[in-house]
Amino acid sequence: MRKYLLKRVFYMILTLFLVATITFFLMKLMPGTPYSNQQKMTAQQIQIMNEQYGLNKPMWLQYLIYLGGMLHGDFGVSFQFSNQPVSYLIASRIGASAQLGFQAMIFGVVLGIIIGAVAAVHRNTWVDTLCTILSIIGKSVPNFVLAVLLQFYIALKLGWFPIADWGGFSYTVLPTIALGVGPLAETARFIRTGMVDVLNSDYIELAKAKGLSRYGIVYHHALRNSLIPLVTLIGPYTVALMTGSMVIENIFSIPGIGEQFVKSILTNDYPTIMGVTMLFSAGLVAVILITDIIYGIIDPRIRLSGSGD
Amino acid sequence: ACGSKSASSSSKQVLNWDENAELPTIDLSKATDRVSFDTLNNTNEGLYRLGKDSKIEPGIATKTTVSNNGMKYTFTLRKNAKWSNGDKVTAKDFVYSWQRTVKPSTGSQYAYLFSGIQNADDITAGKKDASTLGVKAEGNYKLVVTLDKKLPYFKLLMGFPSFYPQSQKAVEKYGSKYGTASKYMVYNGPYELTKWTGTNLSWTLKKNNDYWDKKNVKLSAINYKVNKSNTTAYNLYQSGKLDMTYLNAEQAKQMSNSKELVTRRGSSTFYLEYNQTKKEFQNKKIRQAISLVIDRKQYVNKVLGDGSTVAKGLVASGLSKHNGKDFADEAAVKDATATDTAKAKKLWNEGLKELGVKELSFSILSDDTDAGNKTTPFLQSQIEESLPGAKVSVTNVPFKTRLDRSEKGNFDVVVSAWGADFADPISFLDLFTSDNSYNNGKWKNAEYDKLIEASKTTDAGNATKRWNDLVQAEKILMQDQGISPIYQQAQATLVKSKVKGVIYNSSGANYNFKDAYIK
Amino acid sequence: MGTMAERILDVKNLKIDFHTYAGAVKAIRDVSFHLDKGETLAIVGESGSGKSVTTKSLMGLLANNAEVTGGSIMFHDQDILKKSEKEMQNIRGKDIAMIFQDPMTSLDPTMRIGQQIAEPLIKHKHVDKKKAWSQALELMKLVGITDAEERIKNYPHQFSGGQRQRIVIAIALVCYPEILIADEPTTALDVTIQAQILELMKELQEKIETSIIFITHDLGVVAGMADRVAVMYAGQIVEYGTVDEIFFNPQHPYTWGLLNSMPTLSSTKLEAIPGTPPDLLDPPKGDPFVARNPYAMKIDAEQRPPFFKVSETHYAATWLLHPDAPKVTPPDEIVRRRQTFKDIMAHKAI
Amino acid sequence: MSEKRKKILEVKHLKQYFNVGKPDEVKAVDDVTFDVYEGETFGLVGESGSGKTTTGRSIIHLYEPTDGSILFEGKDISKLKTKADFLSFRREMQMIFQDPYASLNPRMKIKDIVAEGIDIHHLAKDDAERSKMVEDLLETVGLNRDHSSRYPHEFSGGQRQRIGIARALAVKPKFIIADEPISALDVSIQAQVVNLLKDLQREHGLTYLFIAHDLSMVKYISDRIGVMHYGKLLEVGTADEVYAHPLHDYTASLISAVPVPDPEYERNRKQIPYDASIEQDHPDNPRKLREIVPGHFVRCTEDEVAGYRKKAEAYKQKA
Amino acid sequence: MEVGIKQMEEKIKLSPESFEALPKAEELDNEKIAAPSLTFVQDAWRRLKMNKGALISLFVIILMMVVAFGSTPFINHDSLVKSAPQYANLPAKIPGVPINGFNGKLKVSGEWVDEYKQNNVPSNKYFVLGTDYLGHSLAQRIIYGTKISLIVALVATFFDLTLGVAYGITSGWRGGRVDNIMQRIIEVISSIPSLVIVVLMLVVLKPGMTSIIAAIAISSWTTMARMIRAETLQLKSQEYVLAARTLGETPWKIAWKHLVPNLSSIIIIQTMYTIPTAIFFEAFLSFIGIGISSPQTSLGVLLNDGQKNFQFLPYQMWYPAIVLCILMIAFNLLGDGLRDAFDPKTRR
Ligand SMILES: Nc1ncnc2c1ncn2[C@@H]1O[C@H](COP(=O)(O)OP(=O)(O)OP(=O)(O)O)[C@@H](O)[C@H]1O
Ligand SMILES: Nc1ncnc2c1ncn2[C@@H]1O[C@H](COP(=O)(O)OP(=O)(O)OP(=O)(O)O)[C@@H](O)[C@H]1O
Ligand SMILES: [Mg+2]
Ligand SMILES: [Mg+2]
Repeated sequence: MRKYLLKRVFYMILTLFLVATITFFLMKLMPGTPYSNQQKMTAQQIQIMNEQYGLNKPMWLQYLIYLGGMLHGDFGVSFQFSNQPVSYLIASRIGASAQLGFQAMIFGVVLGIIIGAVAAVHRNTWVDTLCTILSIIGKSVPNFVLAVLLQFYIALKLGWFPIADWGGFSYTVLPTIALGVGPLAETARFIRTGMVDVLNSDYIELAKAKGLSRYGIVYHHALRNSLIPLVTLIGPYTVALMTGSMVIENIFSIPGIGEQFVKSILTNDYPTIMGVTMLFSAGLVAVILITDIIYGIIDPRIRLSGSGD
Repeated sequence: ACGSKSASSSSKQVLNWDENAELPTIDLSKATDRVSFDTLNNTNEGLYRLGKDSKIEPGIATKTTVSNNGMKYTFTLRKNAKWSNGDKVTAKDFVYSWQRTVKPSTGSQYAYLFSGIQNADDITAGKKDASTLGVKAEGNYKLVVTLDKKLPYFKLLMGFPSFYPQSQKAVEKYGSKYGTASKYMVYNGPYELTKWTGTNLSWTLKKNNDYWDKKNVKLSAINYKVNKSNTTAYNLYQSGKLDMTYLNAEQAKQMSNSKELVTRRGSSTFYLEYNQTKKEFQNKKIRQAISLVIDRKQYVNKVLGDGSTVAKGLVASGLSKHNGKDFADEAAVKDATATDTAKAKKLWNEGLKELGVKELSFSILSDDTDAGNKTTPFLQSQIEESLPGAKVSVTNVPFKTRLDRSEKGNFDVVVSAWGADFADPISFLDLFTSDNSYNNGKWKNAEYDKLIEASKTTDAGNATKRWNDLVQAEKILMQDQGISPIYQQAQATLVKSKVKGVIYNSSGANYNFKDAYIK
Repeated sequence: MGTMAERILDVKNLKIDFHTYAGAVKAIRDVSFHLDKGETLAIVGESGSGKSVTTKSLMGLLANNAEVTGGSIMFHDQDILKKSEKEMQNIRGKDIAMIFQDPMTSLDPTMRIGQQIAEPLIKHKHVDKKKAWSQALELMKLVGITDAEERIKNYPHQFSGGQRQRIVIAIALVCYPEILIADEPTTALDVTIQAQILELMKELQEKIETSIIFITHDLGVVAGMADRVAVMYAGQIVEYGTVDEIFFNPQHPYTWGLLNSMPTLSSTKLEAIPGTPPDLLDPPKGDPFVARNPYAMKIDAEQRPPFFKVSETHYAATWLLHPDAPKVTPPDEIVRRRQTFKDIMAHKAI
Repeated sequence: MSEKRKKILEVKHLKQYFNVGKPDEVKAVDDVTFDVYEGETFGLVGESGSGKTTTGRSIIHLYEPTDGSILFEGKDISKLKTKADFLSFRREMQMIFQDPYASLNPRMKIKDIVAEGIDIHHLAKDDAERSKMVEDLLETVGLNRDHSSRYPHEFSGGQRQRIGIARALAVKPKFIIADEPISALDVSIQAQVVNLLKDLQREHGLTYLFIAHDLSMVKYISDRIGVMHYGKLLEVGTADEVYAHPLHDYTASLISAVPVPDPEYERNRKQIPYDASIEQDHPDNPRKLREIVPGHFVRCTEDEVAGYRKKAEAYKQKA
Repeated sequence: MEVGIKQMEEKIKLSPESFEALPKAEELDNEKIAAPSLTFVQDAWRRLKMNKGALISLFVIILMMVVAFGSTPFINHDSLVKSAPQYANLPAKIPGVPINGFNGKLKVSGEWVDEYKQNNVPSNKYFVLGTDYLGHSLAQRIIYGTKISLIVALVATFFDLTLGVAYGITSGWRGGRVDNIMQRIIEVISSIPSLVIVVLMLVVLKPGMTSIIAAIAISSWTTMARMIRAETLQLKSQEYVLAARTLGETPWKIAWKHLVPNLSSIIIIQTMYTIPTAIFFEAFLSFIGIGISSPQTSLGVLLNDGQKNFQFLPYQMWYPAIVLCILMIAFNLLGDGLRDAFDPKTRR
């Protein structure tokens, strides 16, 4: 198990290294400079500034310096916010995104499990159809459209929740819903399919033969067995939530990292783009590793047999 | 008791203000953007404040004397001006601040504004030391500025944040953190910045109780909130969470009858630059034809609809007046921004013939902003519809990419914009001298260059002559369609009617809240 | 039979259809049998003959698309077919328990086996968890799991196939049911393991005094396990009787075929039953075995044969037993077996 | 007597390990040696996981053996180099698989499944000949011609197994490895397949390696039998000899476990338990197959030979 | 014992000829298969036909494809370029439909106002789904946008089918070290947020269609490759594959004849999920402002334009949103239907 972990961590680092390398050199291909008013600056000024940003060094050296800095959590200085280290920028913005993403994940997964389980238990009835339709609609409405609608109808017209901004819990409700509906729909469908399979399996038949009630069967046997594979979806969900947060944060004026990422792209803020890319990649790789480990922990079949390739 | 509610609400002098971009810095040497300058304009103060219509109002300076040749200014400073850390604001703070800005190592992108102050250009170019800058403190409360050449608009500049004082103590204390968060800065203006972490989306301007004129400052706080989506901002405004909101064009169009609609006419002009290193755009007829085909009126009214107006020429209307006449009106040239499809077609065909081609395809480059995304398709449709043989493709790229491509000459036609830094036509006209770095299209006209030069040298002391030089220059530019102005930008906003006394200037820093209050 | 044993199960004229896209699959067509206390009834028949469906109907565990179109299942004096789902839950696992075919898939992979064994106790006997586990432990020992104390906390994948089947048996027996249904409990196992499991079942049956319905298609296993045997073919029982009667004095050509196709210690030639069973979507109107029956007569294709009595305990549904039918000589192997039968009967008589 | 017959297959010290060098290394086949003579059926029995399938697959070169050699008609198959050599080996030796549901590609028509070998080895001149060959093969295995345009899922297990046999026969092999071809079938169908295999052997002079875990069926079809356990071959001899006079305890245990369709016999059957721990290997006194009586081998140490001889003697006395 | 068993032996009287042996000719054919032969695809189609939702979805998708691609001669660069600002922002008007929302009226500060009259639009001029800020017919734009979305989807599918399938099969079939390296490559690619890939594409290529497609191409196939690999690993040890190997079949032929057909259900199902993902991604990119550039448009661009004025001109967001949702729902439902129809697990 330890050997397996070490191997995985090694691969993880290798992956991140490759991601860093690829993005670094591609970034360097992008046009533009950090300066928005370059034409009014003197050659002297630009030279001094380039020196300060380390932009005058040969590319490979810049690359090595970047990698070195990265190891210390130093991603350079943002071009957009003068003198603001990217690491600080990320640190100050990640909280809201993480909270939002986490809440959306919980909301989507929990509700999705319930809906999916209900649909599976009542499969081929109108309940199932209703749940399926709901989840397909949930999957089919882009979250930015949903966000606009929620904001307009629920917040502005009905006044149930704040329209935008970031404060207490009530501020997080609508963005959480908008962001979580995708995972919700996905989870519901996943659980339904998985649970229908499980409900057709031999051990459920045996559980029925024991005389367990329907609730007992679903709760003690079917649910757990259909939940375990859900762990593998956490990785893809993380990606979805990262991407989703970019527009949701924008629409709800939330000081998050996704919103900042879009802004960085639109303003050629390379250090920030790089930093956030690395953050996203690291997060993603870590989530995948963690889910693999969790999977091993919660699934007794994998728990003892250890690794596997 | 029954009146308490209205009393408390009227006594609550708090303004909730919409903002559509982050505050990147409050280091005035490094600031480059509107939000930073706006904030600095209210949290700090220079020699003057710019009041309504850019009228000069007293700031730190209580008295100004100008030498006869207009090359030396002596300012007497008030003694009751304090920094928010308790220190007094002295002439040394100005000297320090200005030197810091022009020093190349600071990398100030607005150092060029100091051009004209003695040695400024040489210092930024690294040829001279910052200490040689023509600004000296004579004691704590006397500031002497020496110019290289006459700057008729010099006093206006003094109202711009780049010329504000900075506390050397603070700069040195905070080091690289200076200006990166509200606590890493000292303030001497009507308000103090709080709750700004450097990267967050909201901050508050709190009344500065150390301000020398605090009795005239009525607001206790201004809460800023960044909303990047206009829709969101509008919803917040509707629900009373904001007292002002920026409107996008569509919203502006829809709200055109609202009493709360306030259109802030800016001093930015949007214009087409033609890449005159390319043969086809050296052809004046081609340029004229393109210009003539654009229905600017329809564009500003129907497409933009946010109160933007058809540009009369390069220099924005209302920017500068001489003898009661607006520069834009004076310099207006017939047909420069008119629409005449028939004539355009004729010119176009002639142009094509001169070039010896039947078709002309080119691309129009612009920003990928809201306005940019609307401008290019419109131009594309107008040109392709009316000019036979024209094939237009459009490219919308991020702002900085557009700047980069413009500067490198990597375009056919680019939609450029320029906003005046100060309320003088030269702020615009300087751009198109042959060697100006902002002359992306590389349009060259010797006479134009000569007139601009004269306005800065021989005629600098004579307001009328200078005025005429500049009018003449713009007419040359327009007649040759070296560039084709399209529209003068306006910013439509909704402002709650209870908000009074907000001063908006189209050039320089936009908002001045010193006198604002809530009724 | 002399002393009438207590009859605990009586299935009469059971008919079950499955509704599928292609039409109604008539899986069980008029099946009747009974089960006495303490006896083992084996149901044999090839794949698809309806063995599992029959037993599932006893548990009330038929698939959703199943429809019972007739008959009754009397458990003591109550008709199982008329019970509600709730009532059935109280019978399942307590009065009637079941062992499934595949030990590899019939245990919940994510639950400790102790819990899986304890579940029926907690449900039916309302004992607390601790007590249930200690009883589970006893049962594990009873079914021959070594180191039961440690292994009770293990998960199914940590056991071999044979051990798992022992656990499944433990689960079935934990409430000491009156009827144990074993649906091919050893088909997925090796011969050696199979022998152990069968041995275990026989032992336990004596200890617990349960009746067993044993389903298999392996006549060898039947020979070792059953008191009585019912032979199923295409949704019907075609012959039933005591184990000796079926093995040594079979009457139905299908039973002949089955016995003939098994290698015995001495057999030198196997006689295969040609062809495949009929499609139950559209079962033949006469004897379903007609197409594969080398002794087929015209009447077989037209009319379903009734049960003809061979002895008090032995009945067979074949027209060959009709008094008017021509006498046929069964295959050599059967003739040989009948010879043995005579010896046995003679022996018994003495 | 057997010496005179031609050896078609010689397996020498075959070792087949999986996951070599990893913690989960499996010695699926561990030093197995036996010969198969032309025209005979060699039965391989043993419980699940004893390495029967692996042995079969190594012989047909689906795996690269870890050690040892396999000689087919005198040629070492792991030394086959050229493509042509390999293809011709593929024509001579074929395999029938255990699972009638997994061994036919569900997306192919029966005619294409059966003709796969014909296509690979270009045995048919044209389409017409190909169809004719397929139809003949189907008839050979007792199926209808018009089955050729159907799909596997339309067939029952026994029919599918016969299709698998037809596929193997298509290339006219000399040697067929039948890996538990009847285990998954109904008793009544098993006989169909077994009889078919026997008939084919007679008609085409085939040699079989017949793998099963059911000794009674193996005994019925095989001339000689090898008994495997934990990757090792424990006993080899003629079918009657092994079945009637098992020398190794494991074989005896295996035989005693087979249920017999005879209630009289069953009532008296006692299963003989077997304890594998006595098989522990000693490095200085290694176990290997040793001939106890002519043609009957048992895996044992040098010292144990005498004991086994005595046992064999005892059987003879009884008879 | 007597009870329940029909004991009729004494009663039955039968004619003697009944007991004649059944003639051989009349003997039923033992091995005959009665059911009509259904190929795999036919069987799947039969299942699909029973799924109403999927069938309707299929119809909707075909209809949308026909309309979107059939519109090419009518809606192209020239017609998209033409603007008519005088008709900007008109609501939907369908002559003869007096329902608010379809009669050219728009709710302005709580009252329905006839925008066509207000803007002096000639009475014979109408737009069935209204117009956008440049006076483009929204219907036309939506059709074109749908086409772009579908093209993006088709391209993503193409890469899924070629790169994804080939990569997955190779990785799974070769196994061992090759597999390990190939899996690492996939890991790296999927660890870079696709947005970054797009941004980079915008640099390397020109902004617009090409870079979006390239970005989707680069990032979309990995899921397919993963699934195909996992399935190939299983299929590899299937007995029919082993049988092909023992017959001497080459790996290429095995891949083509045995693997691909048996992967087909996974391929089809995964494709059905790739398509909506790609459509979504394009919409998302256009929404945040780095997508398709004019005069081309896409559903994402239209949505982005529409949401800006949602308070005033709700139809500008609703119509593209509805079309996008219908498209997504249709693909999702069809995907579900195909999965049920093709998935061997649900068979039988
Ligand atoms: N849910 C169902 N839907 C349709 N047909 C079914 C269903 N369950 C069983 N059948 C059909 O009922 C018949 C009897 O099936 P059953 O499972 O009882 O056979 P069996 O004798 O147990 O066979 P095996 O030995 O393979 O277990 C078969 O033809 C089968 O196809
Ligand atoms: N590809 C493989 N990788 C790892 N281990 C394997 C592999 N194939 C077989 N084994 C292991 O090798 C041993 C022998 O397996 P094999 O399939 O040869 O047994 P068998 O005698 O055919 O059993 P059965 O009767 O169940 O078919 C088993 O323990 C099995 O788990
Ligand atoms: Mg069954
Ligand atoms: Mg095997």
